[in-house]
Amino acid sequence: MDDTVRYVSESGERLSELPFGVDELVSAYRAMRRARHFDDRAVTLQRQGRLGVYPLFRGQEAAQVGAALALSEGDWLVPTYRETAAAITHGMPLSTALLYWRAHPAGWSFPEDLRILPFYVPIATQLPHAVGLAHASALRREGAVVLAFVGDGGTSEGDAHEALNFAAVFMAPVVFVVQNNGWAISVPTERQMRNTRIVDRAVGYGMPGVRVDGNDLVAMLQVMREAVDRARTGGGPTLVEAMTYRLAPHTTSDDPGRYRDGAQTEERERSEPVSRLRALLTSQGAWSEEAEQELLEELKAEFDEAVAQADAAPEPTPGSIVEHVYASMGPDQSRAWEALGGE
Amino acid sequence: MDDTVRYVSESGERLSELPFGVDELVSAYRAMRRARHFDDRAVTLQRQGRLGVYPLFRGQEAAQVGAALALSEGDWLVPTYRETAAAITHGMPLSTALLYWRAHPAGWSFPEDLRILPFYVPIATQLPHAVGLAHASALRREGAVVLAFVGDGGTSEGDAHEALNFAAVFMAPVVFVVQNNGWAISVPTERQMRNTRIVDRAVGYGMPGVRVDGNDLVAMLQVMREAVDRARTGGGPTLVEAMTYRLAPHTTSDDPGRYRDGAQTEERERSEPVSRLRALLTSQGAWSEEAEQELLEELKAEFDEAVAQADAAPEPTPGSIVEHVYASMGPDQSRAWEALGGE
Amino acid sequence: MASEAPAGAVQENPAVAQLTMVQAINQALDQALASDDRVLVFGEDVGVMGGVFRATDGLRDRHGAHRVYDTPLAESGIMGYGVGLALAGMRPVAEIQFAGFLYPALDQVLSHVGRYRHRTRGRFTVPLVVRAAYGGGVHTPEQHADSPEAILAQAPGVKVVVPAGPERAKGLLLAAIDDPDPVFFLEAIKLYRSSREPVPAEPYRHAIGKARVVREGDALTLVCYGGMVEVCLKAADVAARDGVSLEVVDVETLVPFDEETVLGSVRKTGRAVVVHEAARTGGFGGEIAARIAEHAFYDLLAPVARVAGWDAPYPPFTSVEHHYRPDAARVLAAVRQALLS
Amino acid sequence: MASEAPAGAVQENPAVAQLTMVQAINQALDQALASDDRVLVFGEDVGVMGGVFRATDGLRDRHGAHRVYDTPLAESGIMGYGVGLALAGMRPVAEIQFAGFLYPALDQVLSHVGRYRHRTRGRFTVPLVVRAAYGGGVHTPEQHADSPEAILAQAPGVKVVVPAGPERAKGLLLAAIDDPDPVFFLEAIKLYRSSREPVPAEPYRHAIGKARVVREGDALTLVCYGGMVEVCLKAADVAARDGVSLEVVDVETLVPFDEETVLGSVRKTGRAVVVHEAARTGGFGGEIAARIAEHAFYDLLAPVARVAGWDAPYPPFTSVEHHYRPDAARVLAAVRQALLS
Ligand SMILES: Cc1ncc(C[n+]2csc(CCOP(=O)(O)OP(=O)(O)O)c2C)c(N)n1
Ligand SMILES: Cc1ncc(C[n+]2csc(CCOP(=O)(O)OP(=O)(O)O)c2C)c(N)n1
Ligand SMILES: [Mg+2]
Ligand SMILES: [Mg+2]
Repeated sequence: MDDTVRYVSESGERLSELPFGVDELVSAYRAMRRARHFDDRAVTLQRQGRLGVYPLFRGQEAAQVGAALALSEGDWLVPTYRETAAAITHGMPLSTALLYWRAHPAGWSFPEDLRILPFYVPIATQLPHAVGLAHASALRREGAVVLAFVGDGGTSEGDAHEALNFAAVFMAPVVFVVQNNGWAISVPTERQMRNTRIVDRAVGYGMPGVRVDGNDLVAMLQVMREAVDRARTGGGPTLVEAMTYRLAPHTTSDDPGRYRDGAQTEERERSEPVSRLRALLTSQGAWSEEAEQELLEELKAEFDEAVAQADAAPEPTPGSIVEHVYASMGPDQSRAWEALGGE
Repeated sequence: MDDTVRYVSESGERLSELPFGVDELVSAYRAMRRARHFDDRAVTLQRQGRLGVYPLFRGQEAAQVGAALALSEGDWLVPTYRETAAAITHGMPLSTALLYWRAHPAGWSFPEDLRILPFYVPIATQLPHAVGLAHASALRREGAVVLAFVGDGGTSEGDAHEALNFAAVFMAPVVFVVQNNGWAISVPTERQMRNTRIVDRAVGYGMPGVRVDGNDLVAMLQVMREAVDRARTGGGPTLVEAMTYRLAPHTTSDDPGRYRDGAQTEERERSEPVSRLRALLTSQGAWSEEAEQELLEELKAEFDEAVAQADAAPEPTPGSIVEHVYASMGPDQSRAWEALGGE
Repeated sequence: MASEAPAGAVQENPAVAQLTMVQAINQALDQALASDDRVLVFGEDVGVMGGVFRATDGLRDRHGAHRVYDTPLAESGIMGYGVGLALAGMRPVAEIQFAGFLYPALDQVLSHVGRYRHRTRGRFTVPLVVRAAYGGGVHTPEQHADSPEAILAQAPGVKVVVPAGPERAKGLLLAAIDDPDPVFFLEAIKLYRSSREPVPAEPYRHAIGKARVVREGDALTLVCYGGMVEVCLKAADVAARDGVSLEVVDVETLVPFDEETVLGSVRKTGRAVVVHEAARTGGFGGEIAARIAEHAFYDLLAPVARVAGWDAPYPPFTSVEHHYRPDAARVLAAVRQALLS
Repeated sequence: MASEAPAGAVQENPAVAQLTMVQAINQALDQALASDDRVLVFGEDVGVMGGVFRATDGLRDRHGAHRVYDTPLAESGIMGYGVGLALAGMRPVAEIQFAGFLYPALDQVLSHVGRYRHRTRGRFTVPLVVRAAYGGGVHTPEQHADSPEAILAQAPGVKVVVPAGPERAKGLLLAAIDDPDPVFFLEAIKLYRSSREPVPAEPYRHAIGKARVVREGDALTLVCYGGMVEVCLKAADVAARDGVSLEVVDVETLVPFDEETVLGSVRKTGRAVVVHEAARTGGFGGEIAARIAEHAFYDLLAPVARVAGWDAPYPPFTSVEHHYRPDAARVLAAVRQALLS
């Protein structure tokens, strides 16, 4: 059964009536292209030793950007380490993102008005947090919706299950987006679970489930708008399975040659989301090579500026290690702070 | 949709062709009646201070006995605290069961040939163990199948999810029986999960799921035989949801008056499994009041004998506290053992 | 149990009432719910049933099912959900039925509860309170008598409070709910109903992070907390009959640890015995003893001894269980030994 | 990394080879798999990929996909599944990628791994080995540098082993796999590839439960384990240049703790500094210091000091990370202080 929601073919042809106007798609394209540019440049910085271990998102731009664009300003984004594309789309300054992946404290203290939780490393542990955030929003009738990401591998963790169940029981306004990118480091989805249709779990929790072509920005945005809307209007949580592919290594430290065939990845490059949407827009006369070049210049300038800002962040002091352990330093932290040279 | 497997109506009428001969049903009835007798007597002992906290299983005899009877001798039973009925059906000596619930060490060291894991208190944690046991059996081509129990409440724990997924991925020969008895202490299934059809989770894991009237011994035994057979012949795990009802308090320490209506429980007494099967057998001329009385005499004698055996178990020494921490006592245990008076 | 006076006897409002510890806790929760909208109380069986120990008895009726409610049976979910509520600015108070059932939630505790403020440099904080019943002595079923405070205490960023009776419990719990940091609040099962004590009806707060000298003496300091405080006081009573004057310090807050008060006492008496019911090896007593031995080194007249659970799981076997948990006799044996030095 | 010699260089069979710690571990696993059918190796990414640190490199090819395999991404599942295999009589060896990812598995560890033998009076046992990479010093991402040994060490019934280099790691791992009890085997990430050492090609076993004097001295004893052993040895080298002779004891097995060897050394030197990289409060150093202070009381010339991670989460911030983990300078500062006393 192929119930995957899709509006645009792999080669960028329109398969059915588009639910959005072309302007909206152009700005979505710009956001995706911006994310791709960030990713490419981040990898370069990492190779230069100017970022730490960096988890690339190449190939997942539509899933992330499409999901993030469905949010309103007051909505929350709960990302894993993979979701830098979603984060910068939902308003994270590029310099913050860079400093984050530079493991610099200035990148970890997000601006007060940014409704994004910090990137999560311990797999699936963010999901119960998303439910708590969402339930709080509902209890206070705030109207804010929470978008929570998790990977295919992450769905195996107990926390994923507990969070989905809590969300359903509390009818919390949260949308779970599983980016099924085929891999959890070296483990393919087929060895992660027996039924690789993650969407089939939705019925068990008593929530709607949707499988969507996560490399089709149009489909992703449409599915997410419906889900966000449902959440906002009291309809409770939705499980969205976004079918995508991790084109890059797991992180800059990973060597995928140890576990997967390069040819397979090549093959998958053909359905990558950025060129797919570009093909659609180009065929509709809404995008051109010149527009692309102009955009790239803009993105380059923006990124350069962000790097400059990031570089200007003052180095943390050793004493900062024991700051922010508690609201006010306990005696053990104070002693440590002095030993570390204070300041 | 009512897809619940059922052969016998609540009042004991045959709804369709029975899959077993009457002899088999008579011995199943005897096993159920034996369990009921154990439960009743155990409660009395508990009131006399001769057992510790005891988790009654009244109302769940068919689910437990039916499941256990589907096992062969070399198969494993993995119980929660609730499954004394299943355990004594799968060969646990009554005296062992009594000593267990007396919290006496002699009841915790099961006979070597008994393929039953000890009763589990931390909810759902037994399920991954069951998968490991089952996978070991498969890896060694032993042919042994594992029957693992969990409650409706227990399905909310992360371990339940992880275990079901592992079982499916490894195609482990394990049958999961969820006894959906309506309650997790004071929390009804409707507040435990949004979709109370636990069987609907099976598809997500990629395993067969069956909902069965857990108070219908015939249905239970039939469904379990199929599932055990599938597991034994390489067909992998099954999720069985046995619909039953906890007629008794959660344990002898619980006061259900705090959270549920006695009238509702009365109502549920009408569909309790022991009298249902008795009605069926009686209507078929396979059981009589005399047979019942004779059986009760037997059960009484057997139980009295078990109590006598249990009473004869020697009291543990204080030093036993630090025995069996490791295969051989470490220096800290040795020191403690001496302080405790040794022996 | 239904015959107990409704714990939150605020309506009658006597200035002081004789309450059990569980009633004092109930009253603190009641008052916190009444005075701060952001307070939510949740966990397994805390709603309709009022908690397996009745700590939340009546609260759902008084404050509504949207403020006091049952969760599904999943401790990691409870903890993580509580973190989310706290991140959203609520003041969540989660109940974990027994401290041994904190174990499934430890990933949330160790990865997030204690770490969130630090990793986000104060941008996000987790003012979460987690209450859990701990310890033995009342013949609970297997795995219902654990004392896992040392696990929590080794996690930087969380506070660990263990009240020793009704009056302290109420003031500390109200302080914990106000605290900007996560507080684990371990309630000794043995103390829930063992005795009553005058508890002021008005809300009041006790400072977190301070140890208390609960009995003065000069021969030796007993350092203890939670359920062991009454044991140590009893030991001190017995010793007093023999003319030996023991000082008893209730640590009360394990983290942040109040070294000053503990060291002050030991410097005065010159001797210390540390008492807890968790197993000795790796228990929090090691931390306390190490601090005393390091910082009161020149004042010590005898080695710092520890009286603790034996190095074995809390025994599930009824007839020997009482040999595991330290009692006055075992404390006194250690005292005698220390006084010989 | 692909250029490293295949670690299980058994086929060439030189009597001794220069191996890194990760290669020595790989060799131990290889030999255990070869000699005992019951041994199974599993975890996240251990199969096809050979482990994120390559500890299981090549093992799947050599021993088959039914003996060395990937599991789903779920640590509690891995631990509980491993318990089940062990109950069935297998000799499971689970890998948890990083020690911080033991946290989701702690319920299984605390409720079952350490308790099964005790609660069933020896009827059921759990001869499970759990390997996990721990500690910092190599700029791993956030939450990849934890040192949770104190959590494991407070759980009666489990053994905790922390090897300090290639030769020890191989012998201890083979002993752990043979051990009838569960063993947590914590491998310092910093040591995986930092140096090579001659490792006998044949299988051999080192006794679990024994500490080792790795350097003799008379002025003070440094007590340490795992990644801190090389730090302490370096400190001892530096001190030696100043004519100060430090003894270094590698605890190696935290539980069961070898008090005899540690006390023997401290009784001789009269001074001790305990070193670990976990945060100080609640770290296992408290236990060690408490034991020394109690049992070597009359031989101590100075307070027992601890050098440890600061009381904060391991900082995820690259440029300050190295201030957290103890180094030779910090050890020497504590030594100097102790020698003044
Ligand atoms: C609790 C935990 N276990 C293991 C890891 C190590 N780890 C990091 S990413 C990863 C794979 C995650 O796969 P998936 O959820 O599919 O997300 P993706 O990386 O594909 O975005 C693993 C095993 C971790 N970070 N946390
Ligand atoms: C990890 C854990 N959390 C909480 C408990 C306390 N507890 C014991 S039984 C129970 C309810 C279990 O309900 P269910 O799984 O439906 O089984 P039933 O009692 O109905 O057989 C709870 C919450 C526990 N034993 N373990
Ligand atoms: Mg993935
Ligand atoms: Mg139930």
